[in-house]
Amino acid sequence: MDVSLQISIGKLILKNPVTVASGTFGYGEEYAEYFDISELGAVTIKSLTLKPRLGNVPPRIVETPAGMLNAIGLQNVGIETYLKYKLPFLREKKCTIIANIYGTSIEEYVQLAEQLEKEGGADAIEMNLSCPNVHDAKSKFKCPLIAQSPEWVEKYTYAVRSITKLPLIVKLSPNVADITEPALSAEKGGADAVSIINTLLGMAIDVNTRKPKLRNVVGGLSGPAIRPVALKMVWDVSRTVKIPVIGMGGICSASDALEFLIAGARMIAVGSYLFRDPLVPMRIIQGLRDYCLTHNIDDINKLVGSVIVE
Amino acid sequence: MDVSLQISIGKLILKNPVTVASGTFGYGEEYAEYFDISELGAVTIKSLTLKPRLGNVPPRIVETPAGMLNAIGLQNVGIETYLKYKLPFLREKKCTIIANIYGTSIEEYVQLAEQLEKEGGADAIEMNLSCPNVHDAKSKFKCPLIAQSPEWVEKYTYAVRSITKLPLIVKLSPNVADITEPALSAEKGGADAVSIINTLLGMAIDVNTRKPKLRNVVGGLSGPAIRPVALKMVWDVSRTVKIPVIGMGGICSASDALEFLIAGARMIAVGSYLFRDPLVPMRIIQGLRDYCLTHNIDDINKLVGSVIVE
Amino acid sequence: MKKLHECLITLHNLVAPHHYRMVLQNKDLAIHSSPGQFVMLEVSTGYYPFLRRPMSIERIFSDGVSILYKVCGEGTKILSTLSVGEKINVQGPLGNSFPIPEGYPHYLIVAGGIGVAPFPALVEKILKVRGIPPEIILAGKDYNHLLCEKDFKQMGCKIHLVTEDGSAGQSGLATDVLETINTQGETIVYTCGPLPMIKNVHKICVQKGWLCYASLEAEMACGEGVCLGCVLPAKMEIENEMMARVCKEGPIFDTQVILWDKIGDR
Amino acid sequence: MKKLHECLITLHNLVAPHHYRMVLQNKDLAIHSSPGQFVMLEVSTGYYPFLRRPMSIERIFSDGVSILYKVCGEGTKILSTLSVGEKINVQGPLGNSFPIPEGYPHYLIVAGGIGVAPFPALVEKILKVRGIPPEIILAGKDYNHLLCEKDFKQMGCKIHLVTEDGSAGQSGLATDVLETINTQGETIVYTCGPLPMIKNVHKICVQKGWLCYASLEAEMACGEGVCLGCVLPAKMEIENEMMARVCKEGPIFDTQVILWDKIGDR
Ligand SMILES: Cc1cc2nc3c(=O)[nH]c(=O)nc-3n(C[C@H](O)[C@H](O)[C@H](O)COP(=O)(O)OP(=O)(O)OC[C@H]3O[C@@H](n4cnc5c(N)ncnc54)[C@H](O)[C@@H]3O)c2cc1C
Ligand SMILES: Cc1cc2nc3c(=O)[nH]c(=O)nc-3n(C[C@H](O)[C@H](O)[C@H](O)COP(=O)(O)OP(=O)(O)OC[C@H]3O[C@@H](n4cnc5c(N)ncnc54)[C@H](O)[C@@H]3O)c2cc1C
Ligand SMILES: Cc1cc2nc3c(=O)[nH]c(=O)nc-3n(C[C@H](O)[C@H](O)[C@H](O)COP(=O)(O)O)c2cc1C
Ligand SMILES: Cc1cc2nc3c(=O)[nH]c(=O)nc-3n(C[C@H](O)[C@H](O)[C@H](O)COP(=O)(O)O)c2cc1C
Ligand code: FES
Ligand code: FES
Repeated sequence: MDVSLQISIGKLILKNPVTVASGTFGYGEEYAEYFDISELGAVTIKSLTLKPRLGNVPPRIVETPAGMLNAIGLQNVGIETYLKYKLPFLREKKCTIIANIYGTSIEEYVQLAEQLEKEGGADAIEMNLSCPNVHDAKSKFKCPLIAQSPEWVEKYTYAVRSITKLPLIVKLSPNVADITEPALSAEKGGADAVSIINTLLGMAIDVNTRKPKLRNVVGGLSGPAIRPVALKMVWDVSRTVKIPVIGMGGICSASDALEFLIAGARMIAVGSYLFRDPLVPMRIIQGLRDYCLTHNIDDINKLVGSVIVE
Repeated sequence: MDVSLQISIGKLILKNPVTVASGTFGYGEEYAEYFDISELGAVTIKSLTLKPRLGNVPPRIVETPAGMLNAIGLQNVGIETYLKYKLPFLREKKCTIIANIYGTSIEEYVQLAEQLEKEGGADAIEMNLSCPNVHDAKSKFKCPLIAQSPEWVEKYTYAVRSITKLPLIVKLSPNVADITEPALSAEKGGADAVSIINTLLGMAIDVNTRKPKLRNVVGGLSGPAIRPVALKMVWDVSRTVKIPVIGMGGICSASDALEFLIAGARMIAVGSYLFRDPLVPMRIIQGLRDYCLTHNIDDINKLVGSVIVE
Repeated sequence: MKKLHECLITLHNLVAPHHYRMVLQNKDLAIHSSPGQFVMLEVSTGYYPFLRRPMSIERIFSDGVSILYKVCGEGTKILSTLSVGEKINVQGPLGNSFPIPEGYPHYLIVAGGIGVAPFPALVEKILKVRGIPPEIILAGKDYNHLLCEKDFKQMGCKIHLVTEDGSAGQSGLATDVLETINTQGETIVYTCGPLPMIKNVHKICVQKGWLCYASLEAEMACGEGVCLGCVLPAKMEIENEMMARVCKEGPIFDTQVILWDKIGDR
Repeated sequence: MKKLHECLITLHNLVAPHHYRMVLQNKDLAIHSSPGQFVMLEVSTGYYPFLRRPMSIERIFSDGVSILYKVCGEGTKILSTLSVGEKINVQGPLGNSFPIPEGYPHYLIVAGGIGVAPFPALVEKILKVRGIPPEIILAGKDYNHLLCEKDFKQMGCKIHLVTEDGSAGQSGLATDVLETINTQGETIVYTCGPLPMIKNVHKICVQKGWLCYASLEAEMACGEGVCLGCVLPAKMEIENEMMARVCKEGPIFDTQVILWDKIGDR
C-alpha cells in the first residue's frame, strides 16, 4: 500500500504534516547539520520583527518538570537580515517556509507580510499573536496578548488577510478561558489555519536568593508537561472551525503526533523536544508512515479528527 | 531561635501553613495510618455535595509527563454521611477542617454551608467553583465554570458569605485569561481567602484504539507539570487582592512550598504528590522550619510575598 | 503498621521473555502481607513516571515478598533495569486479600498470562489452612506465557496447561477448560488475568453455581482509597449501586458484586 | 559530521568528593573535538530531567573523550549513577574552541574549582602545537577542590596551588596569585571557573595588557544556537551590541567582547 502523508494549508500543499515550532529551529541552518531539513513538511522560522531585536536580559531559560520556561523576548535578526542572509539558505535547500511574524501594531504585521510576499520570503505566514515574553512583567503584569481578545484577533487577521495572498496562519495562546473564541475570530478574519498552542505563562523562583529564576520574572511553559492541555485545545478548536488546525505543545514522538492528528490537527509542530533530540521530526515522519501502514490508512487526512468519543 | 509557622485565614488561626488539596486526601482516614494528620495546618476534605455522587464512568485517571489527568467527577459520600460517619473521626483526631463544597446552584452552596456551620462540620469552608469534571465534555464542550465568570464568582461568594461566619475560601480555576479578575470578585464577595489553582483542562488519546484515555474525554491536569503555571497565578493574585492566597499545583517538596510562599501564598496545599509520598506534608512542615532557621526567619509570615523582583 | 518501606532487591530474574521476578526484602512488609494484596512501587526517584506502579504480591517469605511482572510500558521497563543490591521504595501491603472460606472441598484457580502473579501465595496459604492443593488452569498465549508451573507442581497442585497457539498443553482458552471441569461438592474459583477472561470465568461460575473471586485491575494513582481513580461499578450492599475502589474494597472481589454490564470492554 | 553519538562509558571514577571523571568512547566524537568545546549529555531517557546537560571536554583520546564533572543537582546526580559498560547519548562536539595564536611565549591558565575541566585538553594541544608548557593557577575552596594537578605536572606545567582555606598551596584566591605574576613578552590567559573569578581575571588582564580567553557558562536548552536561551550581552563587531550565544559564538570568548556591566551578578 502507498501511504500519502500530503496535506494542505490553504492553497499550500505540503508533503507531510510535520513542521517545527517557531523559535525552536532558528532559520534552519543549525539543524541542517543533523538531517535534510527539506524533508520537513515545512520549516517554521523564528518570529521576525521589522527591526532586529536583542530580546530579554538573561537568564532566559529554566528547566521545569517535563518542560521548560523561556523568556527569550523575540530576539531575532529582523526582516532585512532574514531576507538577505537567511532566506537564500532555506531556498537553496528547497524548504517550504512558514515565516512567523510579530509586530507591535497592525501596521507592523501588515508591513512584514507585504515585504515577505513581495520578496518571496515565505510560502505561508504565521502571525504570532500570542508571545508571552515581550511585555515587561513587572510593570504591566496582565500582559495583554492580542490572542486574548477575539475582537483584536479578527482585526489583526483581517488586516493581513487583505494585503496578502499567501496562506495565512494565526498562532493563538492557551492563556484564555475558551480558545475556540479567538479561533473563530481568526477564521472570520480570513485565516487559512490556526496554530494551537503557544506557551502557557509560568514562573519559577530560586528559594535561596528569593529571585525569580528568569530575569524577566515570567516566561512561557513548553514541553511534554503541557501536552494534555494543548491536545484538549486542539480537540476543541478543530470541532469549532472549518480551517485546518496546526497542533503543537509537548510533541516528542510519533505517538504524540498521532494523538494530535486524531484529535483533529491537520498538521503538527515539534518544539522544545528538538533540544533533546534534533532528529525527532524525522522519527515522527517515519512513525506516521509506519502507523498508517499498520492501520491500513492510505491517506493521513483520513486520520485527522478520527477520535472515537463514546 | 524559635520559628513560628502560625498563619491565619480570616479569623481562623492555623498552626502551620500546610494543608492538603481537596480530593487527594479523602476525609483523612486513609493517610491517618501514615502520619498524625492533626499535625497539618488543616485537613481539606474531598468536595461535598448535598446528595452522594457516584462520579464519572471509569477510566478516570491517566498518567501524563510529570503529572496526571483526573476525571473523578466529584464522587463523594454526600454531606449527611460526612457529618455522621466522617466528621467524628476528624474531630477525634483534633484536626482543623476545611470543608470543600460543590453545588450546582447558589442555593446548594448556601445549603451546604449552612448545614456545615450548624452541625459543626467545618472550621472553614472552601467553595469549589472550578471543578472541570462535572460537565459532560461531549455535549457542552465549553464546560463553563463559575470561576470563569468574575460576575458569578462574586454572586456565589456573596450568597455564602451572607449566611455563614465561618472563614470562607473560594477556589478558582486556571482556565482563564486573567485569574486576578475572579480573585478580585471573590474578595469583593466577601471571601477570606482564595485557593489558586484547581486543575488545568487536559486530554489524552490512546492512538491504537483512537479513544480518549479518560472515559469522560476531558480531565483536570495536576502535578509538578503545572507548577510553573500555578506559581505565576499565585504571584499575580497575591499582588492584586488583600486576602490570603492558598497556593497549590504541583507542590512536591519544601522547596516547592517555599516558592509559593515567597511568591505570595500565605498557605499551601499538597495534592497529587501525596499519591507518590503520603508523608510529604510532614516533610514540608519540617523543611519550612529548617529553612526559616537557616535563613534567620522567626515568623513564616515574613517570608510571604518576599520575592525580589529587580 | 508502617506502609512505606525501603526494600532491598535480593533477587531479580528474567523468568520468561519480558517477564521478571523480583524479591523485595523487608520483614515488616512480609509480616503484614496476605495473598491477594498488592504493593505500589516507586520506579523512579524523579517525576517520570510520576505515579507508583501496582504489583500483586506473588509469594510471602519470612523477610520479604516477591513480585512477578511483565514489562509493558515505561514504568516496568525502568523497573526491569534495577539490580540486585539496589533499594526501592515500596508502599504496602495494600487492598484486601483472598477469602478462603471453610467447607469447600474444591479450590480452583484460573490464571491467564501474568494474571498468575497473586496465586503462588494463595496456594501456599490454602495448603496451610485447609490442607487441600487447589486445581489450577494455567493459560497463556503460548508456552512462554505459562509462568510458575514448576512452583505449583512442587506444591502438589493438579495443573491444566492451556495455550492459545497450542504450543503447550491444551490448545484454546482457559475458559474452554473451565467449562469441562466437573467438581463434586462446593467449589470456589479464584481468577486473575485479562478482563474478558475474568468476565467469562464469572459467567461460567454463575452457571455452575460456584463462588468466584477475581483479582481486578484498574488505573491507580494513590493505591490507598483517597483519589477515587480506580473505581468499578458494583453492588456491594443491598439495593445500593456504588463505585467500589479496586485498591480498597478490592482488588479481590466476589464477581457477583461487579456490575459487568456497566464496565464495557476497556 | 554526525553530532549525535551513542557512547560507551569506559571509565567512571570518583576523583574527589562529588567530582567524577567519565570517559565516553566514540571515535567520531573524538576525531572532531577540539579543546574548549563541550558536549550535551542525555542523562535520562525519560522526561526528567527534560534537557540535556552541557559538559566541557576534558581530554581528547583517539577513540573518545573524557569529562570531569561535579554533582550539583538532579541531572549530575543521575549521571553519577551510570556504570561502566552502559551507553549514553552524547551530542557534540559543540561550540568554538580555544584559539592558540602564534608568537606568545607565555600561556597562563587560571582555573577555579570545576572550571579546570576544559584545560587538560588545552594543555596537551598547546604542548603539541607550540611546545610550551603553560603555567597554571589551580584554585579551589580547599585541597579537595584542586583537580588534575597530577595530570598537569606530568605534562610539565608550572603549577600554583591556591585554596581559600589554605589547606593546600597558597591561601587566597586565584586572582591574588595572578596579580603577582609578571611575564616577559606577550601573554595569553585562559580562564574558567566561577563568574566573579572570571570577571576579576579579565580586569587584571586588561590592566596588564594581556589577552584573555574565558570559557563561559549559561543555562542552555539546545546547545546548538537555535533557542537563544544561553546568550550574553557582547560587542563582537564594531559598534554593534549583540546577544552572543554561549553555545555557538562561545563558550570561549575574548573577555573584552563581553559587556560585563550588563551581566550583573547572577
Ligand atoms: C492491583 C494491581 C495488581 C497488579 N499486579 C500486577 C502483577 O502482579 N504483575 C504485573 O505484571 N502487572 C500487574 N498489574 C498491572 C501493572 O500495574 C501495570 O502493568 C503497570 O502499572 C504498567 O506500568 P508501565 O509503566 O510499564 O506501563 P504504562 O502503560 O506506561 O503505564 C501507564 C499508566 O497506566 C497504568 N497501567 C497500565 N497498565 C495497567 C493495568 N493493567 N492495570 C492498572 N494500571 C495500569 C500504569 O500504572 C500507569 O499509570 C497490576 C495492576 C493492579 C491494579
Ligand atoms: C558550556 C558549558 C560547559 C560546562 N562544563 C562543565 C564541566 O565540565 N563540568 C561540570 O561539572 N559542569 C560543567 N558545566 C555546568 C553543568 O552543565 C551544570 O553543572 C549542570 O548542567 C547542572 O545540572 P544538574 O541537573 O546537576 O543541576 P540543576 O541545578 O538541577 O540544573 C538545573 C538546570 O540548570 C542548568 N544549570 C545548572 N547549573 C548550570 C551552570 N553552571 N551552567 C549552565 N547551566 C546550569 C542545568 O543545565 C539545568 O537546566 C558546564 C556548563 C556549560 C554551559
Ligand atoms: C525557546 C523557545 C522560543 C520560542 N520562540 C517563539 C517565537 O519566536 N514565536 C512563536 O510564535 N513561538 C515561539 N515559541 C513557542 C513555540 O513555537 C511553541 O508554540 C511552544 O513551545 C509549544 O510547543 P512545544 O511544547 O513543542 O515546545 C518558542 C518556544 C520556545 C521553547
Ligand atoms: C484525583 C483528584 C481529585 C480532585 N478532586 C477535587 C475536588 O473534589 N475538589 C476540588 O476542589 N479539587 C479537587 N482536585 C484538585 C486539587 O485539589 C488541586 O487543586 C489540584 O490537583 C492541583 O494541585 P496538585 O497539582 O498538587 O495536585 C482534585 C485533584 C485530583 C488529582
Ligand atoms: S487508586 Fe486512589 S482510590 Fe484507588
Ligand atoms: S543553548 Fe540554545 S542557543 Fe545556546
